[in-house]
Amino acid sequence: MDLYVQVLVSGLLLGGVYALISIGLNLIFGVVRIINFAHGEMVMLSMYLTFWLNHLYGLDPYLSVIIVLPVMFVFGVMFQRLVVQPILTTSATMKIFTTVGISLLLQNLALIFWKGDFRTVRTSYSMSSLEVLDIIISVPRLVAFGTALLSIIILYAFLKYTYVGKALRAIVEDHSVARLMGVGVEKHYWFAFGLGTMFTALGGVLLVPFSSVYPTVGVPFTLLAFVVVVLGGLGSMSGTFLAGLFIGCVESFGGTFVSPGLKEAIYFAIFILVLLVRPQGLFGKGKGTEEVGLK
Amino acid sequence: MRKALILGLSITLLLTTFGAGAFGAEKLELGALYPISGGLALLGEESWRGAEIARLVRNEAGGVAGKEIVFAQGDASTPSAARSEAERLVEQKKVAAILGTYSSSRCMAASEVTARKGIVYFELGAIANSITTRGYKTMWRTNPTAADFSKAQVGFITDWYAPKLGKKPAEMRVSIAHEDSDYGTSVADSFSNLAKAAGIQVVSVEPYAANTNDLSSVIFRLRKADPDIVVAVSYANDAILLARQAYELKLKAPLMGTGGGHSIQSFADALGKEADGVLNVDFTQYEVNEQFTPGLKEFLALYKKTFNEDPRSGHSLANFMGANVVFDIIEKTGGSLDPEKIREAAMAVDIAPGNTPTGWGVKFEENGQNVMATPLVTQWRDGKLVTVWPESASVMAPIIRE
Amino acid sequence: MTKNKLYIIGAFVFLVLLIIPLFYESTFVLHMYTLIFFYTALTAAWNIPAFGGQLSLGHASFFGIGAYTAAILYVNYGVSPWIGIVAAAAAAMVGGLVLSLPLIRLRGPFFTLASIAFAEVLRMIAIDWRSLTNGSVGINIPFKPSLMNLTFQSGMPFYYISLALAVGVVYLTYRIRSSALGFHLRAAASDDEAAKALGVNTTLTHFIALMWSSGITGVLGLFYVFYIYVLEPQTFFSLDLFSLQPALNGIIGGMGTVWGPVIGAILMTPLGEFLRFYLGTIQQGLNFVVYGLVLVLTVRFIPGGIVSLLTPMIKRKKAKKTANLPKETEVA
Amino acid sequence: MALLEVKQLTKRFGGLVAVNQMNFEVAQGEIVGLIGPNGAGKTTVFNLISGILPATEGSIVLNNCELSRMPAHRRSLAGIGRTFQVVRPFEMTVLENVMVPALTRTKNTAKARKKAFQVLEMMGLDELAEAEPGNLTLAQRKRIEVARALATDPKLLLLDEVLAGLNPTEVAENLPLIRQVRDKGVTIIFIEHLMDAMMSVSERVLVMDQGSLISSGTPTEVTNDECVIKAYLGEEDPQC
Repeated sequence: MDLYVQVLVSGLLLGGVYALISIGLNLIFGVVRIINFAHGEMVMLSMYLTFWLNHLYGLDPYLSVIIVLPVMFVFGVMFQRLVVQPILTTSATMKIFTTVGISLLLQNLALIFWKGDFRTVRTSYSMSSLEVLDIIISVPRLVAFGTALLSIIILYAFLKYTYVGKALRAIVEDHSVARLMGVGVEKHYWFAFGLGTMFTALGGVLLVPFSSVYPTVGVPFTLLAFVVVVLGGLGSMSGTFLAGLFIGCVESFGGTFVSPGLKEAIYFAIFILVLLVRPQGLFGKGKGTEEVGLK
Repeated sequence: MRKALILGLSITLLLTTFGAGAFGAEKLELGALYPISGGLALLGEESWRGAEIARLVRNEAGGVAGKEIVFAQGDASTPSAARSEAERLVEQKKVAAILGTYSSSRCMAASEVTARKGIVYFELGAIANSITTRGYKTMWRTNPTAADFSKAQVGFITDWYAPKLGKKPAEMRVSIAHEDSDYGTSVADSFSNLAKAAGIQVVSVEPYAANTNDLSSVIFRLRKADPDIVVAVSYANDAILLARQAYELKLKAPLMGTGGGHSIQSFADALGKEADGVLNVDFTQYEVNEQFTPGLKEFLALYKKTFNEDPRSGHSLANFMGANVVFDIIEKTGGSLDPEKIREAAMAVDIAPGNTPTGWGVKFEENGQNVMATPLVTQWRDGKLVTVWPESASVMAPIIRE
Repeated sequence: MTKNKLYIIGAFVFLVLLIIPLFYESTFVLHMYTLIFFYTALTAAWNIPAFGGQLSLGHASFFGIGAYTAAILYVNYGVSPWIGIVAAAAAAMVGGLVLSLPLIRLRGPFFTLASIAFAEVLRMIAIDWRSLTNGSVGINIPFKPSLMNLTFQSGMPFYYISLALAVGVVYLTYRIRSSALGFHLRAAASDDEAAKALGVNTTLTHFIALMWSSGITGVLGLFYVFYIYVLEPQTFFSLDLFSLQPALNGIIGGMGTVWGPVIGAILMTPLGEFLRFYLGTIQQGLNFVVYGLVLVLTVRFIPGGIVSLLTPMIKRKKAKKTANLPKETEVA
Repeated sequence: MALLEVKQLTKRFGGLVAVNQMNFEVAQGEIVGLIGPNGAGKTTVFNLISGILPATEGSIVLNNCELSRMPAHRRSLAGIGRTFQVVRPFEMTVLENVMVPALTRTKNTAKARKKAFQVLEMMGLDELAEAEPGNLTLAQRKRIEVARALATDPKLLLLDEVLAGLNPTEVAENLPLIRQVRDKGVTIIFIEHLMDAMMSVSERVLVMDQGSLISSGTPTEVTNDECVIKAYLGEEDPQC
């Protein structure tokens, strides 16, 4: 019995970070309608940034958000302006391949500048853990989970109560209706991109205390984030959060009780199955899906 | 536009055809095939550095059979790239032999090419057993095999660890956690077979994907299996992750690594003092009894001079040693790389253990395998990877951390 | 250029390709050509669903299924790879069938994502199911040269085999494109709803295209494994090598056209190889940086692929034909 | 015996009722106009009949054959042809555009090509066969749209504003085509905003407002119907 609870806790903690990284994708994908295959590289860049701030200036990873988040926001905006803007009117294929190219570019620039070494940041809390009723809870993972939860609540409030947030939500639901309602759809792209990148970067920062940094560290996150977004439902923040936790638990339970080597396979299979049976996602309302290719 | 395109296409095809010009040779050109891009780039390059130092030293001393050694470098970033690169090195660069490769799967693909062309292949670092069991007459390997690694691990467990716990080998419970590429799988298989043959209980085998960011499920499974020791076969990233999560999730059994992932400096950097006590079986590392490894000090100095930093793992040393063996063999054939002459010279080599920078002896079997090369058991102690077993090579006695 | 002239040029190029091995002993050159032909065939097969606008990034799944089926039959049961062709095609088509299930409901980007996930699932299964696939260690094709075993001492037979495959598959895609299937695929790509309203069963159309494509890709997997001798999951289900690469060739050459894949494969295959050994050895990763740039810039500035640089010529020619017609004025 | 029988046809999008309990019949050989103010649900009715959208409720019977559960392409095979309000030519030549539907009737490309040519000749487009639709005028593209629908050999043809956006000369040129098509034995329902054109061609007119059928009859009857006038003026009238 203890084992089940332990596996559950471990899965939930993992899922928190997944949710955070995926929320960023959901914003970008939902608003700009682009499949960004370089999403994992944004995680990678923010991790490197955190690492270097720590390595060169001794800045604590958690404190480094003051610098990493604004920098990555600007990076996201630049990415939108320079890379995404020019290809907005082209087909989905072209968008996919542009971002695949960018992903290849960023990974290998990282390799050139920072080499293939596995770099880690070691802090006093890196490997500390709490023990509650025989259940072990890793401190940095708990912090990551708590921060993820908190920032998702903040994002939720932002989307719900501010004008810009409402506009973003309208765009996610339906581009043409938003346009009819007088929302300048394209005007919000850069902001959505910046904001999405910032949340993704926060996920990256929170990973650093317990995960190595290397050029290809972001690769698994790209597909993972898409799985979470699709399961959670496009445009649904709470759905993405739940889906993130769900995938974390699938990974944890599948890895423990089926086979560690098959844990990704299990959630990919669930992903395909969900696309088949319920393309609007497990928790989604099915809005805006028509435009991006779901029937 | 259309004309330009047709022109462009023709030029591409022409380049493909004629770009492959021949290469003049007063030099001795050898192919140096390592993964220097892609996922294995780090240790691939580290391996190449060892061979490169051997080449520089040898050239300074007048080369091999009076010829200057030149490396034609190839990038075996993937197994199929290894195959392409082997073709290119042999056909375009006209190399008469290839050395390399660090990665077993790259070696397998590349040496299939050379075997069919009757070109000699020297493996200096990849450990998969199958490399020298295919029966190719042109395949030579200077470093120990996966089976040798397992032998060392089983030996350590039965001779030192079991008595320490006050158990008989048959009472020992061992788990294996391995990354699931060919490297981890074949090494784990080899260990599992040898351990069972020695009467040790293998209580669980846990394969996992090396590029994962969470190994808690592996730890949970290991906790459930409750072994006395966990043998891990890992690359760099997963070695760190496994050790970190084992500590975090309070896995009782000590870890014993197998090869590169656990001996690279970044492992100790990442774990800090929690790395203390982690065991590993690997090629010869730098904290070793110098009586056993003549020439190691000089190598370290050369390394520092050439690359302006300390070696990142023992891979460079193993390749340095191996390249020297190769150069000696070629010296004896008078610079010829004819497979028959190489065979004659190679089979004549007989060096007892404790006479090379890695401490390995050299004696080739019919299948091309050096049977006198043995990996050593090391342990992280205060941020240094010290050799602890066997006694002849050790600088400290092993400990078991509580 | 008239059609006849084109045929003559085509026949000439083909003849030159036929006799190249007679003058070139260098198997590296043969190897490069073999790779080019091979990728031409692979890209052309990938391109069949692309006629219908479906972008698959999971073709490695069919490739791997075909390769594994044939290799297991050959190594474990001694079935000649020539007979294995049927099994490889059939098994890959079953894979295509599974992937086509989501197709009933998915379009565009979601199909692409599903196809990637599908190939990844297969890769992990191939690693895990060791009793069948021998896991990551993989399967070696024993070196027993004979035509029946599809194993040869020299590189020349594979040069001709891959040339035949390239010509055959490209011809097949040409036939498909000008058949009812091709028309319906292009219609579906251009406007799915309008096509349906005109009686085109677009779901079935996409399905048939995927069947052709997966079957052919499976057969190519078979030939590739007998060419490279070693079969293991990381390579044969590789996203980079057999899912992205054919897609990349197709897009750079011109997706959904007959000649796009040919041009793409001829340009990109040597580029990848040359970049690797000229730049990759200077500085780790530099080759991929250039590759990524080529990709981004091509998509940005020649979105229709290199083939689209040709079509204005053809259009101008056709426009001349229609120029003497009275032009009606547009009011809308 | 009616060619098309529509009963209780209803379409709801969430809370919005786009088409509400429509009942009507169309006899073999009729030319029926479908009019109504913007947003009345006319195009939705076409989408429901042609199967582009599934109906929420109701039945659609063509020649004693129930269509409402069939996918769009089967309805086309059953004899329903349609055009789209916004012209949607495929990215291929005019001839190839018309070959697409012809190829759903035969797999033989030569036969399909011949058939497509015949239709193009009838529509006066044969000289533009090799042109790309993108380079043509709107009037020409609208004709391609009709030609494509005709190449399916429809029993019932649904024309959605084929005259909209054309100048008076073009309207005058295209108008006779509608009768000409009918004379080949094709029954026609068409949506049109140009009242004059509508009234001159149609034999019977159906009027929709806010998803419901509010009137039907000959052009003269309909134009004198108070409900229709009020609907166009936007007044609410509980009796209608």
